[in-house]
Amino acid sequence: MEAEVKDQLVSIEKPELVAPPNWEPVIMGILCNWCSYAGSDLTGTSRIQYPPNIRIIRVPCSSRVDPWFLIKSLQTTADGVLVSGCHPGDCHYITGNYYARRRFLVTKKLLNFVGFHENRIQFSWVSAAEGPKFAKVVAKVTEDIKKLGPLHLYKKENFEKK
Amino acid sequence: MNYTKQIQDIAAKLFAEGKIDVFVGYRMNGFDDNQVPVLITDPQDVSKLVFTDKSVFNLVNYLKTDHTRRKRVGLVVKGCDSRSLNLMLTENQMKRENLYVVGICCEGVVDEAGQKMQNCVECVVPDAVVSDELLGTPAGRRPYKVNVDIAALAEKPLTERATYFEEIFENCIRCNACRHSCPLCYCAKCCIDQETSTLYNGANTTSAAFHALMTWSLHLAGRCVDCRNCEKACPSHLPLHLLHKQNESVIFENFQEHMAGVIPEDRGAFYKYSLKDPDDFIM
Amino acid sequence: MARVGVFICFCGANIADYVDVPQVVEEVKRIKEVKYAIEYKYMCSDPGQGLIRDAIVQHKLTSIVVAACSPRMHEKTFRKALSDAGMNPYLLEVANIREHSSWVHQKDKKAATEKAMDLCRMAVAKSIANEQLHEISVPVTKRALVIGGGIAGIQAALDIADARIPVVLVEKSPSIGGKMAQLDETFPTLDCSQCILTPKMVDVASHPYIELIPYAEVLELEGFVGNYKVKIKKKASYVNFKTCTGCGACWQKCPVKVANEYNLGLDKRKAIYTPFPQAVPNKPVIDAEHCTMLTKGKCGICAKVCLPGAIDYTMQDEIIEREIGAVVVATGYDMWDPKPYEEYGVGRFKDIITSLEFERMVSANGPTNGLPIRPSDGKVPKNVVFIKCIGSRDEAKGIEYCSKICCMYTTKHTILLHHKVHDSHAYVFYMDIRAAGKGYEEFVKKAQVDTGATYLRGRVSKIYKKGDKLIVRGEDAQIGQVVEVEADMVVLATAVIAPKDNPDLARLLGISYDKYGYLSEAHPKLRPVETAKAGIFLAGCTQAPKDIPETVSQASACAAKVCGLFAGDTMKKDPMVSTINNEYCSGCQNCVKVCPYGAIVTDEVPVGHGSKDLRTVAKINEGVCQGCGSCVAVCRSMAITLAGFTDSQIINEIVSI
Amino acid sequence: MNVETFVTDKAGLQKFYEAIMADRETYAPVEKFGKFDFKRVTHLSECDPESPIAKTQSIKPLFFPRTAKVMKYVATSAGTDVSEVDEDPLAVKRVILGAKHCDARALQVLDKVYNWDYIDTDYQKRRENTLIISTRCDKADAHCFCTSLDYDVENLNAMDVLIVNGADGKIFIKAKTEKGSALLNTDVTRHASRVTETDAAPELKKQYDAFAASFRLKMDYKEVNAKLSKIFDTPEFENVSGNCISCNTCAFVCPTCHCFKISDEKLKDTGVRYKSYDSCNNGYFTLMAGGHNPRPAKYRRWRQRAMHKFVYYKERFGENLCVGCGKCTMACPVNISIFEVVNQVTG
Repeated sequence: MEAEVKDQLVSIEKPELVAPPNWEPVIMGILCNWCSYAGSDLTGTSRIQYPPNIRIIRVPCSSRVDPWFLIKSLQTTADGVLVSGCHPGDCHYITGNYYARRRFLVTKKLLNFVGFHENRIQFSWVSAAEGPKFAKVVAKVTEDIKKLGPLHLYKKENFEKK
Repeated sequence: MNYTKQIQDIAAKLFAEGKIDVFVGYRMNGFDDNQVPVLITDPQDVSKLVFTDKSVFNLVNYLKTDHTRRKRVGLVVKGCDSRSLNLMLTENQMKRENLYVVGICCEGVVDEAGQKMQNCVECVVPDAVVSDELLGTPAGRRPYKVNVDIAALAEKPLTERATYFEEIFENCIRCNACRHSCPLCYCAKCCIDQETSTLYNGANTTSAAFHALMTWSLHLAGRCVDCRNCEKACPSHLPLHLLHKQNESVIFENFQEHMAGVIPEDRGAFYKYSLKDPDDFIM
Repeated sequence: MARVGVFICFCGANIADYVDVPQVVEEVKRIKEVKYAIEYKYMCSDPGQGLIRDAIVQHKLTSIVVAACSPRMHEKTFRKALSDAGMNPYLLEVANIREHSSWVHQKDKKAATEKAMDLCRMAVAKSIANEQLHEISVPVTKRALVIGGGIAGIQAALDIADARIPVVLVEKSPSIGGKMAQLDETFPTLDCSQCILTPKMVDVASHPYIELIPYAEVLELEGFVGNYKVKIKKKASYVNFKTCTGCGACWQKCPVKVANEYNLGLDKRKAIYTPFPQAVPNKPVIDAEHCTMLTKGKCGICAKVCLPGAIDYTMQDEIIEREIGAVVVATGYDMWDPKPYEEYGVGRFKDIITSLEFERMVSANGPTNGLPIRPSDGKVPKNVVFIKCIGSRDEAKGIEYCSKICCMYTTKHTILLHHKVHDSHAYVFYMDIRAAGKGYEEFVKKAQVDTGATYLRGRVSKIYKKGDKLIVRGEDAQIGQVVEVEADMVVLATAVIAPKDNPDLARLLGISYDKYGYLSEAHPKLRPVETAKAGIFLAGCTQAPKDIPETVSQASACAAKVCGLFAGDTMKKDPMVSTINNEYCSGCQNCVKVCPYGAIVTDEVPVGHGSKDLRTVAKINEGVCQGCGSCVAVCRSMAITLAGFTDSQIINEIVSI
Repeated sequence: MNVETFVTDKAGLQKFYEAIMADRETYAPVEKFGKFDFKRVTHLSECDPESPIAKTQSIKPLFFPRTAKVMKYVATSAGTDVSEVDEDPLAVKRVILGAKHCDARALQVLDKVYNWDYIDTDYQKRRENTLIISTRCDKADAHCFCTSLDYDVENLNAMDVLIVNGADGKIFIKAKTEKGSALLNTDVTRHASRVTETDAAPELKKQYDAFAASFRLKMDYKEVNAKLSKIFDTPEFENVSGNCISCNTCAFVCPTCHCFKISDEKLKDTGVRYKSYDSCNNGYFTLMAGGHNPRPAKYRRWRQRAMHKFVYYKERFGENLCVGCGKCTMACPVNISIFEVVNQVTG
């Protein structure tokens, strides 16, 4: 789905709402400590450049990520979320990411079902060695979400009942 | 479908043998043909018990109230109810030996208008999966069908879905009847109500309602048995089943056809995993 | 009311060049809870840490945020600074503005600065919800379990025991010694294996700190580092070791003859036997499979001839338990069975033997009293062909890896052959000669000269019989021609493989193993003796093929690790663990289900104030908990909190930007 | 006071409504998911003033919103400044169409508690600025029992204007308050013809009697009230509350429940404080900081509910809190009827 309407960037879920000029999305990145956070550090030490829209939160394991972290982020500050953990089988805590993976799929589908564009909720497996991959992932996610325009659904500030 | 007689006899027998302290069933509401749940403690009252296709409410809900907890309970369960019972047993909410379960091979129940309820039309497990005594003739398991409303909505464009659900959450009055009427919402105190928790948000804004209902539906994902207690309880008539059925269908398709509470000792879909779980949605 | 101090690092130019640090300082100063904020060139330097220490005291700060490099880099450093200033070290939060901002947004200073501000806001918000945490100390049982009584197990056991730490040594066969006890001489020094091994075996038996449990297997291991409980099955030996004097009358009189494992079936032993003369303990056991008394109830001679009356046909397997703090796994290796080499006629031609069989033959206490003979006719072979890489480096028939020791022991075999049969000639078919190791290359060179053995580079294509000779046809790659060698005997240097029951053992210990069945180390380079499971270590060939010197050094390394683990009476542990709030716990036990460490158990608490009525709740063993948070995310009633990553902390981060 | 009364027909009533809507913010029953709730409307077509009582939420939220901002604050190192919420959206000149008379009555009762020791100015403003136009039911719902309570339904003056369906398509528009008369004296009634009270009276009486006769539920209020006040400790409460699942929805739909809770929501350095509904059926409603809970058991909460509705409020303010609208019963997932409850416990 394309969000560009007569060169004006609009919120894809609510085309009547136009994005402010030179609007930049905020992306909440939740990374597991052992693989993805280490990977993102490697991206830094290798000086690989990526878009500055992501804000990173460190958690011990992707299995620590409760779906409502994503919901809360989307409702408050974020226009999109990225959760990243260890590759299947590499989980520092043996099985954590397998449980996480199930929750992620259901959460993503549910949010999409109730009207969020699926690209607003993204996941990746990034190992401690995959600095370049992390940069690629962030670039991809940022690009995706820029297309979608600002997120307006159920935002705390502007959504009290009439 | 009418098991009034049998159920009255069973209840009477159980009281006579001193096997139970309370029997949970249905009685007529006294003015029209609708029924209400009843907790019978006095053997005299068993004659009040009825069971027809108007016996809609999922009685397993009563196993969490202080009127039945830690008592020997007899109760009537339909297919869906029995699945929720199964889960409550698995999740350690009561002892099986304290229960005498009258299972029904359910032919489907009807709403006030006399219409067969949609969840009964799409019912996969009509026969009670837990019971000490099974009434009716087992129909066996039926093939899984994706809920019609889900299918219809999935077709709709994103913007339409967004506005539709916004209306739903806007009309929620945050009375939490959905939660309290759900047999599987047995938590000592719901996370939504924990003033100390960061989830807590008592306000009745659309965003708060959204947050509460989403969290709720995710806590029931892979556990919801589609008894529709929540929907019947909702004073705003919100189509709450949409959220549950959506999760259910995703889980059924992707997680080895998981169906909540069908197999004893089988927990919700989020408390197990398979190496075969889909991974393609992850970069 | 929280009072947060924020310390922002230039990291020389690393941060300052790409992030407008002073501007960030101004921004964080606007936050209500921030009572002090300052920038500095190098926060990690001593003066930098000094700033933190002083500010904590001067400004009565309740939590600290350091905006600098990744917490994975200097979190410990700054925690130390906090505790030096008398503040709980876990009140620190690190905002990663180097790896996550200055280094990755070098082209856009404005954006990098804004991001740095947000990262600081997030860290401040999180730190407000930080709580004082205290390192958990777990008691340790200062006793080690060593599984396997080969040279690796023996060395590890002795080193640990010499440090006055009790050791339980479990060996599945009736005697310790392992493969090394089967060897004749050892490369590259050619000193006699028995001579250097047996004294160690005796030490083990006599060591006051070693409990030797031979003829036994490990059944079950539960618990966690420092606090394991192991179940061991002592197989019934039908001989009371306490009263047995090891006189040997029993096995001399025993009428039943059985193929002798120690000599790889080259000769016979009795149904009651000691595996080899120097066995430790030197007590016989009855082989229940073949003893007619135990199978048919006939015989009973050994009991008659045993003066101390040590024989007990009614003996049963016995399960014993030991509490231990650490485990050394040293289950050694097996030799690969060359059956797949049908073109060589393995199995059809008696005079094709494996290297270990050859080793037994030339061994002084071997079946042939040290003389190599042809199994077919008992004649002494003159021309002997040694073929290397049988199974090794052979994806088609065997395994991909190099077994590492074959090159050396084959060289050794040519020498031994030369010593025993002076007029013999050795032919060696090889792919490469891998002689990396102290004195190894010299050893090979010398052997070639001394023995005059013919080295042929190439694979053998087939072996066929001609009269009583074996014709070995192969290619000499150096001259590029097919060669045929008329051999009296062929010795196959078969590959080293992992013990077949390694996977089962790994499963019961809860450690991982590779596709060959070798047990996996925690890190191939930096943690080669640890496993992923704390308190379990690996020694010798159970991890990968090794020669004796390597095995012994790894065993000693294990010992050092164990001693380190047991250095204190308690072990310190990270306090980032989960705790349960009973008021909210509904006892559904889903957390129990998802915990990868079995750290969660159930507990009974009163239903209400002073009620006798009990309800089930979950309970977390903080000693076992590793702090992954799986349980927190599956707890619907939010009864579980993970210290350091509480819901409040994470939500604070989310809503702070 | 001379009571303005007009007569018109369906079309006339429509025009009457439209005329009112023209210069006033209007709230009327709007259907969503088969339920009617009072929402802001600009066209008569959007709403249905004749909405069935069983499916319609009360008008209470228009005076005591389900959620109201109490205050906003911004907290920075410069200090915390608390600001009044921008002007109350409900405190403007507005009119409510299609209010049920029990809802109107409920406000009359609520006024007492809102004007007691503490005067809730927001509520006051909303009341003053609102005209309530109410349609009298023609037939009682299975759960209604307004006529069995302590107020005179026929001559109720809780609404400003009462609409009554007379015989053969005649519709009476009757002023009930000064505000009402003032309204009817403007040209909003240009499509209706004025009738004298004496002419209208018999018709109105006829309609009311038919309505009053249609009740399934009847009780002797005086007796119930008298008995209840004496049987605080009756075990009957245990039985009647047996199948209650403490879902609180009764309180949320009740036109006279007025308990609330306070909650904050913080984002970055700004925060909002909300005041939202709460319910005494909620097990944690009375939980105190120390952990003590005077009403841990369900039956105690039910007793509180029944007693408050039928005894305590009457004692303190002279009015019965329950107005007999039956909304709680209609909403109750297990059809518990407060009517049955009080009758059962009073034997």
